Amino acid sequence: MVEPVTFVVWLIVLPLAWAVAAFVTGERIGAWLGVVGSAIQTFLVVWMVATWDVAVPVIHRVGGWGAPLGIDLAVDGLALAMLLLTQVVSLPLTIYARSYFSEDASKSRHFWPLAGFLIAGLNALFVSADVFNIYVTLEIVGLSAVSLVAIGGGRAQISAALRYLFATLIGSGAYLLGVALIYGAFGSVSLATLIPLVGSNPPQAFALAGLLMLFGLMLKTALFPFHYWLPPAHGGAAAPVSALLSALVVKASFYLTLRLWTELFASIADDIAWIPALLGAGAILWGSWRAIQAIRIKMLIAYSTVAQLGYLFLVFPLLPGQDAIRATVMQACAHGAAKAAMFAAAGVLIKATGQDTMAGLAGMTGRLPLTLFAFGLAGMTLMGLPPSSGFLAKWQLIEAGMARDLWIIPVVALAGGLLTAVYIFRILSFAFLLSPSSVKIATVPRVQEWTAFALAAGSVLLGLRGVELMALLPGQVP
Amino acid sequence: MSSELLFAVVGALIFTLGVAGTVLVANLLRRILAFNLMGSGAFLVLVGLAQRGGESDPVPHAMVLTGIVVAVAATALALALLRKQHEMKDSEEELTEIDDG
Amino acid sequence: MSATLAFDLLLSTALVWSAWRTITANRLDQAVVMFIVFGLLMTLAWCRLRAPDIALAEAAIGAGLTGALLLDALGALRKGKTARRRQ
Amino acid sequence: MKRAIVIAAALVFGGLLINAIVDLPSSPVDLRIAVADNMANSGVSHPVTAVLLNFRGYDTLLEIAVLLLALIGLMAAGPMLPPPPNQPADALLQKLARIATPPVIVVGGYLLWAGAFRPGGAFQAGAVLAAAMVLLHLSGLLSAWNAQLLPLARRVILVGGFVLFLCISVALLAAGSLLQYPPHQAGLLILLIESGLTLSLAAILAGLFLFLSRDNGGAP
Repeated sequence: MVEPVTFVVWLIVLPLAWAVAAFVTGERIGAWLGVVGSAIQTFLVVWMVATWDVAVPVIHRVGGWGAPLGIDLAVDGLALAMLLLTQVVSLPLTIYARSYFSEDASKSRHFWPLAGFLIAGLNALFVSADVFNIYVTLEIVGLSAVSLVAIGGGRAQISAALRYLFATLIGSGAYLLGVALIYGAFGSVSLATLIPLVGSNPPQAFALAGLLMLFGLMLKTALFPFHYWLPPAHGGAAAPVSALLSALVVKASFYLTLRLWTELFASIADDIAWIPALLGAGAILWGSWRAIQAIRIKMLIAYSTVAQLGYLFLVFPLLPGQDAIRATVMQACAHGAAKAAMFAAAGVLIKATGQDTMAGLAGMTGRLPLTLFAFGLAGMTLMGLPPSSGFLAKWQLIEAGMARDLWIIPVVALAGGLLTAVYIFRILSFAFLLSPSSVKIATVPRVQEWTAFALAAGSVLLGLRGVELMALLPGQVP
Repeated sequence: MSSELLFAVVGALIFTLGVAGTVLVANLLRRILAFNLMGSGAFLVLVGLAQRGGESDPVPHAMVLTGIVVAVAATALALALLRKQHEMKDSEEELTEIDDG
Repeated sequence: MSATLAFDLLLSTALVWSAWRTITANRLDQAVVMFIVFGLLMTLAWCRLRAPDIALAEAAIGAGLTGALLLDALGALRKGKTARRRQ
Repeated sequence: MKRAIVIAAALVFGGLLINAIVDLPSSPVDLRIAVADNMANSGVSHPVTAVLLNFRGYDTLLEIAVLLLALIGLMAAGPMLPPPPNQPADALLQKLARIATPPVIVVGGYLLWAGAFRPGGAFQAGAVLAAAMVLLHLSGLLSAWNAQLLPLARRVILVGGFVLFLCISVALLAAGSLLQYPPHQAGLLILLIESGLTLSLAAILAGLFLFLSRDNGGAP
């Protein structure tokens, strides 16, 4: 009998396998391999969640050696929640992408292998319990994400990919030096070995390593003011790529920030927790402001990502409180599903109208009602309206802030919600405008509309089933 | 100071030079060089620090081998993007020249 | 003992100098050449750190292949420029 | 202004970093002991190879994935012009390449075989073979590769080593963990993996050059 725990190995091996198979067989078979592979991965992760009854992390010792000599994979509730998010979002996106790229063989030829490597890298990153192995997974994620931005081949995409590449390389360079200092200080790179060794008075090199690694990860997460690379990359890439990047890739480095902050660097993190919170507040205000001013649809969504990432960092002064972790994980999942839906819907709208501008949306409510409805549902999640998962996330965030008398958190969260409402209603108001009936729109396959709708509906319905998701995480369920 | 520690310090200097370079240098090819300096500096810190007692340690050696391969992969990708950008800039300028003519 | 220390100090100085020149050299081709020199000096440093595996990889990949890629890119970038100037 | 701030910040950072390095007390864990204790079960006698392909073999598996995906990214984004027809370079270079190639292949094979008990292994061997391919290309004897038209056989060679590594890792899952070699077969399996990797690494590393190269040897 195969233990559900070894499923985690398959979550890494399967996407690697379909990535190389797609490279060898070409785009037509590759697309099917991607969809079927993602479906199996989703099935595996749902099974893992359903049979999850363990309060302590489950360890898989690669090579059978065990840390610190070997590399351990560790699955706990937090990692499982991220695995679930990744598979559940990437399955509809692969179905969407198969249709989206169907006319353009030159793009999809490279999309499928790169998407497979990206998903494998994400899954490997979530379960890695070794700081050097995490570096390798970060490079898989970073380089495949950059390559995915570049597959469009347009001049703006190449420039955006280059800018993104330099950001991600500086981030991993800083992280790597942190790993070098940690190995020098303690002689190990295994998290399980390192955490008990840190103690109350770690050497200065360790504090420096913490700063370097957390800085590198925040740069990769595009936390304001390190967000400069994100809007052109996410706003310029092909729609399925933008969706994968905004929903999942930035969450991966955020997940690591959270994990290292609360586990490895807890002793140095307390004193500087206000920095990410302040930057997060800045991200919410600045990102929303730029989204309100945006002219292009995808730029608006990309700046919205900058803003929504800010919420993730708002809870840092409340760490390691379990309520804060729950709030931020809920926000990560809510934003992941909603943003994937939004980029997918934007892809449909842009294909239909042939232009990426708000003005081009006039009359679309009558022509593409399902897609506009999906966009509206996803917007509801981002605004935090009940009963969506975004509401649940913001509610938990506000509650956690008020429980510790940190009133600034609810104030910023509510202000951010209002600003979000402004840019969402702005884009919808364009769609409700009447258009001259002579405007022709291209037909877009229905499957793209439905997958966008499924993601949007998922982001709302997650609000109703949020308790189950939160039950994966340690601590009392509210 | 042992030779190993000396090389770790040199690594720290080279990393710092590399970071300053990636931030300050405008030319993208030069920025790729600076990024490679960052990597080499970090590798020197890793091995130098691990061996500061004087004994050779195979674990960081394996990590640096991994790191060198990752660095060349990143460099090649960066150069490909850079050359593609350059190629497109060229063809665009030709187009505008045709327009002007 | 002092001879090896003197060698290490010399090598360290050369490493930092070549890294510095890579960043600050006026011309791009000088910077690339300095970077290749830096890679070769790194190979020596790995030998001094008793890491022959890394020294081999650095010589072949770090200095060799990366150097070839850089020189090729330099040629391509320059070719584009002269082509433009000629028009 | 920006320049001054960055330089000042770099000076402070460099100072802190060097200070932290010089002050560091000795580390509490010493993996050298663990490596030495387990060498007998690793299947090879060279410690770096044992770490690279056995103790931390999972890192290496993922690292090949990085290399492969960078190559695919490069194919996706690289120059789109088809490579020019191959033009012979000057005769001296060609002669040199012809003379140099056979010994380089022998050196590559030696490095692969030596990795089990002394410095060397798949990476060095693959890199040396890749260098030979680049040399052949520069002398006009091997044409550049077209990313848009890549024959199936070449695609198979590029991914073959990785696929073999992945398959062996997964097959060993039956023993309990990913990549858990049975101690008696470890040496043979590692040699098998390294042989596959050498060929694929040579192709991938050369590919990083050959996909990009647009000037063939003596082309104007």
